[in-house]
Amino acid sequence: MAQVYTRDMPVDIDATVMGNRRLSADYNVLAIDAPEIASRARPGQFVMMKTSRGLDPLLRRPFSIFEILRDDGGAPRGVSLLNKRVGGGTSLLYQAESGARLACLGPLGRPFEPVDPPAEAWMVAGGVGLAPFLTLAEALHARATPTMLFYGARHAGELYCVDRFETLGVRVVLATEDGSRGAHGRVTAPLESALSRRPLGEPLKLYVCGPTAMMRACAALAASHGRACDVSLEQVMGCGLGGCYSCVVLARDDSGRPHHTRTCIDGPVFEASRIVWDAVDAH
Amino acid sequence: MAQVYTRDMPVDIDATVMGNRRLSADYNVLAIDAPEIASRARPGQFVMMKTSRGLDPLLRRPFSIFEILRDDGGAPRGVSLLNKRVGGGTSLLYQAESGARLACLGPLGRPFEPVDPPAEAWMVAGGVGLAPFLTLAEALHARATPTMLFYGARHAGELYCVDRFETLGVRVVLATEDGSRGAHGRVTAPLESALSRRPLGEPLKLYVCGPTAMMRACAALAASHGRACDVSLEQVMGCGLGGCYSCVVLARDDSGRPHHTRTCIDGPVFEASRIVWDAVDAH
Amino acid sequence: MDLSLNIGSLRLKNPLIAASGCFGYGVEYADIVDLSTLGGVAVKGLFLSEREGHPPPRIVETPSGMLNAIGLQGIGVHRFIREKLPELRERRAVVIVNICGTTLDEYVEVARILSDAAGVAALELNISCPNIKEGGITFGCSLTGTHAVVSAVRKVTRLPVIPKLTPNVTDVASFARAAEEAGADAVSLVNTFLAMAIDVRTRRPRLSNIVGGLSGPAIRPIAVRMVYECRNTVKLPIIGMGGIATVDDVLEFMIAGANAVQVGTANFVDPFIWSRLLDGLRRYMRDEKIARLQDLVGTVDTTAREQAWISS
Amino acid sequence: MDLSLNIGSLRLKNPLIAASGCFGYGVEYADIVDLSTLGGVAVKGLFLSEREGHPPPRIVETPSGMLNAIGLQGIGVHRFIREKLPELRERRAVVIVNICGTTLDEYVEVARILSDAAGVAALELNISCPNIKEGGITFGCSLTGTHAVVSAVRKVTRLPVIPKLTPNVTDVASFARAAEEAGADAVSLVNTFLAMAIDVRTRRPRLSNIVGGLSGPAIRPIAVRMVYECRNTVKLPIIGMGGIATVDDVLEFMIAGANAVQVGTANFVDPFIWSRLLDGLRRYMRDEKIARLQDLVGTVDTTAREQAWISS
Ligand SMILES: Cc1cc2nc3c(=O)[nH]c(=O)nc-3n(C[C@H](O)[C@H](O)[C@H](O)COP(=O)(O)OP(=O)(O)OC[C@H]3O[C@@H](n4cnc5c(N)ncnc54)[C@H](O)[C@@H]3O)c2cc1C
Ligand SMILES: Cc1cc2nc3c(=O)[nH]c(=O)nc-3n(C[C@H](O)[C@H](O)[C@H](O)COP(=O)(O)OP(=O)(O)OC[C@H]3O[C@@H](n4cnc5c(N)ncnc54)[C@H](O)[C@@H]3O)c2cc1C
Ligand SMILES: Cc1cc2nc3c(=O)[nH]c(=O)nc-3n(C[C@H](O)[C@H](O)[C@H](O)COP(=O)(O)O)c2cc1C
Ligand SMILES: Cc1cc2nc3c(=O)[nH]c(=O)nc-3n(C[C@H](O)[C@H](O)[C@H](O)COP(=O)(O)O)c2cc1C
Ligand code: FES
Ligand code: FES
Repeated sequence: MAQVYTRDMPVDIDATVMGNRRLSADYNVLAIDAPEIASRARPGQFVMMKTSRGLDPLLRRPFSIFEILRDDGGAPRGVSLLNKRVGGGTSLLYQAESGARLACLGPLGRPFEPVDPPAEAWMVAGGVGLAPFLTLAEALHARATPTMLFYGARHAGELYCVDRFETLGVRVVLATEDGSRGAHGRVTAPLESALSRRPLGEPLKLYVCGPTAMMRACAALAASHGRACDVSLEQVMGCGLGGCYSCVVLARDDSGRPHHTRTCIDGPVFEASRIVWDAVDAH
Repeated sequence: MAQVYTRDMPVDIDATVMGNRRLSADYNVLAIDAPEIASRARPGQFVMMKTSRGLDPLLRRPFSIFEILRDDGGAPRGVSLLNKRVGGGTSLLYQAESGARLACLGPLGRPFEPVDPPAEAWMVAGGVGLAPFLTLAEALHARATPTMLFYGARHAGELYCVDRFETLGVRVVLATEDGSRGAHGRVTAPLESALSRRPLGEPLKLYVCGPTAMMRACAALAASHGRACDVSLEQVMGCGLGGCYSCVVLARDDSGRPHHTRTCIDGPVFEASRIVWDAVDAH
Repeated sequence: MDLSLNIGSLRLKNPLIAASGCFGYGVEYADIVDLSTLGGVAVKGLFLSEREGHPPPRIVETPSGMLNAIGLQGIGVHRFIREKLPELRERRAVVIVNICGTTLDEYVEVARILSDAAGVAALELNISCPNIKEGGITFGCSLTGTHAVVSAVRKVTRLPVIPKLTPNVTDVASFARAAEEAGADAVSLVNTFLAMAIDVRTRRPRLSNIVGGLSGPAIRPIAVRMVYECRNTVKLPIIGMGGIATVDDVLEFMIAGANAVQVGTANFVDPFIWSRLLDGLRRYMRDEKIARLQDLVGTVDTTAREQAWISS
Repeated sequence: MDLSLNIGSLRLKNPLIAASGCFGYGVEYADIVDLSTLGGVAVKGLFLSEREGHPPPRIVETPSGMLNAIGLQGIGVHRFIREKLPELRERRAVVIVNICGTTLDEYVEVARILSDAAGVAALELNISCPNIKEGGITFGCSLTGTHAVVSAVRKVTRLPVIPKLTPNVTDVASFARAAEEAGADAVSLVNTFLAMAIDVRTRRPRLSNIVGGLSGPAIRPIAVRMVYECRNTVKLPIIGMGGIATVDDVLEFMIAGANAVQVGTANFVDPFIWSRLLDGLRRYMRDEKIARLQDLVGTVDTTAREQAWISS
C-alpha cells in the first residue's frame, strides 16, 4: 500500500536569489531565500520554480530541494537547488544573478521515508539525480542510520559535493562512465556486487534517483535481491499540485492494476515495484 | 518635396550594456557597446532594441539615439538611449544590468537636417521627446548654428541633462506643467512668444519631438509664423525597416494627397506641414 | 460593489471560475485556495466510467502556451459523486461538472446521474475536447450535433446547461446560436486549439497522442475575438476563457462580451492567482467607478476610428 | 548538399521564403539581405489598384505574437511592375507575387497582368486575409470559392499558382484538396488567425480595424498541425508558415510535411535571420546525414507510442 503522508501546505514565495555557484559549464547550485519553504521541507520534496519573470518560459519547472540553508543561529533560511542546464528554463537558472527574484512554490510531493537503524540506507544517484539525496542523508544522519551513496556520472568533472555526504558519515561509492574517477562504467555494477555480498538477514533499503534506464535497472536489482526500493521520478510537470494530470506514470494499485498516477502528489517518490517500467518514456 | 537621404546600411549588434544610469523612478540612460552603430549614426536616427533575450516581449522597440559615446581617443564606441518606462519592454530596459546583452539594430530612419548659420535652430522637446536632440545639438554646434531648446515636462524632476545642452552653447528655455521649474504650463507658450518676437527676416527652423498634442500645436505655430518645422514622430513600429507597414502616418505627397507613409523609412523626421494632424492618434 | 452574476437559476458571487481540467477535482487545491471564494469550480471532464487517458508525455510547452493531450483521464461520474463531491460541498464550492460522452446517450446518462446528486451547481458539456477520437468534438464541430446534445441534456436536468464550444470551427458564433436555440443556459468558450509539436531530433511528436490542445496566453487574442463574435450573436450568458493570466485579461474578456471567465493554464503557473484577480477586479471597479461588474460586459467601444481621413 | 525543391515548373534553391506582408516589396531589404540567396520572396499583397489600407494603430503585440490589420495597403499591380520588379530582377530575387481581389474577376485580371511581366516566378493567391471585408477570405472560407478562384487563375497563367489558405476554418485539409482539384501547383498555409485585443482603460479595440490577424510563435503549434493534416490529404507541395523563428521551427514544419516555409513575424525581430536559418539547415543536414533536404518532408514518425500498457 502506498504510504500515507500529510502534506504541509505549500507556499509561494517571490524569492530572492541569494547566490549562484557554478560547478561546471552545465551545473550550478542556486541558493534561494525562502524560510517558509525551508522550514517545512522534508527529504526528497521539490519546488516549482518560475525561471523568469515574464511569459518565456511560461510554466514553472520542478526541482528537488538540494540543501536546506540555515542562518547563523541554525534557523532555516532558504533552499538550494542543484540545477543542470538542459533547456530554456534551466539555462535561465544557470545564469541567474544574486538579487534576482523568482517565484518558488513548495514544498511539494511525497518525501522519502528514511529507515531507522539497524536497517541501512543505500542511496543510488545518477547525474543530477543526486539532488534529492543531501536532505535525505541529513535525515538519516540524524537518526544514525548507516548510509551509503552509490553515485555515477559520465566523468569525474560531473561528480559534485561528494565531501558533503562524507561529512555526514555517508560511505560513498563512485562510478564514471569513462573511468576517470571511481569504478569504470555504470554505478549499477558496484551496486550489484554490494547487494550480492550482503546477507539477506541484514535489512537495507534502496533509494534511487537518476535517468530512467538507471532507475529501471536498480528496480530490477532490488527485486531480484529482495530489497525495498524507493525511486524518485522526474516526469514533466505542468502544475506540481495535482491539477493537470500531466505528470502521470503507470503505477500499480494495491490490487496490482496499473493506473496513470500523478507523480507530483502521489510521488515523486514511489515504491519501485509499483512502477510499470516498460511504460516509462526514457529521456 | 521630401528630402532625399541615402541610408547607411544598418547593422545588428548583439550589444553589451555598458552602463545604466537611473535618472528617476521612470527614466534612465542606457549605454550600449555598439561602435558600428555609433560611427554611422546621424542626428535624430533611431535603433530597434530587443529588450529581452527571449520571446517576451517578442518585437523590438524603437529608441532615438540619445548620445554617441566615444572612447578616450574620441572614436565612436557606443550609443546611449534615454529610456522612459511605459510598459513591458521599457521596464526591462530600465532594469537592465551592465553586462547584459541585447540586440540593437541601427542606425535607422531619416535623420534631422541641421540648418546652417545664419539660420537658427529651435528645438522643442516634450518629456522623453528630448531624446533625439542631443545628437542634433552636437551637429548644430559643429556648424556653429545658433541653437535654442524649448523643453517642457510635467515637473522639475523630469527635466534631464539640461547642462549637457548648455555646454554645447544651446540657450535653454524650460517649462513645467506644475511650475516647479521654468515657465508654468506648456512649453508651447514660451515658444509662441519667442516666435512672435522674432523678425521674419531672421531665418530659423523648428525641430519638434514630444507628445502628439504638443507636436500638433508646434506645427500650427510654425505654420502661422511662417517657419519651417520638422517633427520626429513616434508611431508603433513592428520592424523599423519598411517591411510591415505598421508605422504609417497620414502624410501629404507633393501633390497634396494624403498617403499612409511609413515613419520608419520615410521618417521619423517629417516636415510638419506634410502631416494630417487630425488623423494622428493621440497617445 | 457587486461582482455577482446569474447563469440560469444559478447565482455566482463573482465571475472567476477554475477551468475544467486545470484544477483537478477541486479538492487538490482545497488547502491552498478557499474554494468558496471562487465564482465556481469546473471540475475535470467526467465520463460515465473511469478512463486512464493517454500515456505520457501529455504536455509540452510552446511559446506562451502549452499543448495537452491528457485524454480525459478521470474517475468516472460515480466515483466523483462518492469520493469528491462531499468534500467540495463541505468547502462550499460552486461545482460545475464538465461532462463528456462518446455517444449522445452517455451525455444524457451522465447528466441524469449528476442531476440527482446533491452539490452540483451546473453542467458544462464538453463537446469540444480535441484529445479524444470518439464523441466530444464530433458533436462540437457540427451544428446539428451541438443542437442534439444540448437539447437531449436539457430534457433530463434542471441544472444550468453550459455547452463548451470548440474554437476549431469556421464560425463559432453559429454554434453559440445553435446552443441557444437548443435551450442552453450559457455557453463557455474556448476549449483548446488542436495543435502539434514535433521533436526534430527524434522526428516524433512531442505528445504520445500526436496532437493536443493549445492553451495559455498565446491563444488569448483569438479567444477574445470569438467571445466578441458570440456576444454579437446570442443573448445567453457567455463564459469566456483562453489565456487569462492577469486582471486586465479578465477585463478584456468581459469588455468583449463575457459575463464570467475561466482560468486554466495560468492557474498552473500561479495557483494563488484567484485572490490577485479578485483584488484586481475590485480595484478596477473602484478606479473606474463601476458598481455592478456586469455593467462592463460587452461594452467594447467599436465606434469607427478615424477612418474618414482617407477617401479611397 | 541539396536544399532545392520544385513547385510546379519553378525551382527554388532552398526552402526559405520571405512571407508576404512581412518583407515589404523585397527592395526594402535589398541592402541588408542578398535576395538571391533566399528560396523566394513573397511580396506584399497586391490588388489591381493602389490601396491606402487601414488607419493606425495597425499592429499590437500579444503574448509571443502580434496582431496586424494593415488592410493590404499597397501600390497596385501596375506600379509594382514599374517601380519594384526591375530592382527585384536585378537582385536576382525569385519573386512570388501575393495577389488579392475583391472579386473573382480582379484575381484573374491581376494574375493575367503579372503573367505578362518579366521577373515574376509564381503567384500566391491571398484568399485568406482576415483584414479586409470584401473578397479575400470569403473565397478562402468556402470550398467552392477556393475552387473557383484557383481554377479561374489557373486558366490565365502558366506561372505556378499557390493559393494561400486561411487557418480560420474547421477543416483546412479539405481546402487544400479543393485547391489541388482546381489545379493549384502548391498550397501555402497558414495566413493569420482572426483575433482581437482591447485596451481595458479606454475599452476600445487596440487596432483601428477592431479585429486583426494573429501571427508569430504563438500560433506555431496550430500551424504545424494544419500542415500535417494537409500533408496527409494532398500530394501537392506545401509551403508551411506560422511562427517560424529558429531552424528547429523550419525543420518542424518540414518534418510535419512542408516542402518549403515562409518566415514573417520573425523577420521583424531579426532581419538577418535568413543566413542563420540557412546555416542551421546545413548543419542539421550534416549532423543527421541528410543529402537531400526534401527527403525530410513529412517524415514525422507517428507509430503508436507505448499505448499498449493500458487495457482500458
Ligand atoms: C520532481 C522533479 C525534481 C527534479 N529535480 C531536478 C533537480 O534537482 N535538478 C535539475 O536540474 N533538474 C531537476 N528536474 C528536471 C527539471 O525539472 C527539468 O530539467 C526542467 O524542467 C527542464 O526545463 P528546461 O526549460 O530547461 O528544458 P525544456 O526546454 O523544457 O526541455 C529540455 C529537455 O528536457 C526535458 N524535460 C523537460 N521537463 C522535464 C522534466 N520535468 N523532467 C525531465 N526532463 C524534462 C524535455 O523533454 C526536453 O528534452 C526535476 C524534475 C522533477 C519532475
Ligand atoms: C522613432 C522612435 C523613437 C523613440 N525614441 C524613444 C526614446 O528615445 N526613449 C523612449 O523612452 N521611448 C522612445 N520611443 C517610444 C518607445 O519605442 C515606446 O515607449 C516603447 O516601444 C514602448 O514599449 P513597452 O514595451 O515599454 O510598452 P508597451 O507595453 O508595448 O506599450 C505601453 C504603452 O506605450 C505605447 N507604445 C507602444 N509602442 C510605442 C511607440 N513606438 N511609440 C509610442 N508609444 C508606444 C502603447 O500604445 C501603450 O500604450 C520611440 C519611438 C519611436 C517610434
Ligand atoms: C491540462 C488541461 C486539461 C484540460 N482538460 C479539460 C477538460 O477535461 N474538459 C474541458 O472542457 N476542458 C479542458 N481543458 C481546457 C480548459 O478548460 C480551457 O478551455 C483551455 O485550457 C483554455 O483556457 P486557458 O488558456 O486558461 O488554459 C483542459 C486544458 C488543459 C491545459
Ligand atoms: C504585418 C503583416 C502583414 C501581412 N500581410 C500579408 C499579405 O499582404 N498577404 C498575405 O498573404 N499574408 C500576409 N500576412 C501573413 C503572413 O504572410 C503569414 O502568413 C503570417 O504572418 C504567419 O506567418 P508568421 O507567423 O511567420 O508571421 C501578413 C502578416 C503580417 C504580420
Ligand atoms: S504536475 Fe500537474 S498533476 Fe502533476
Ligand atoms: S516599422 Fe515596419 S514598416 Fe515601419
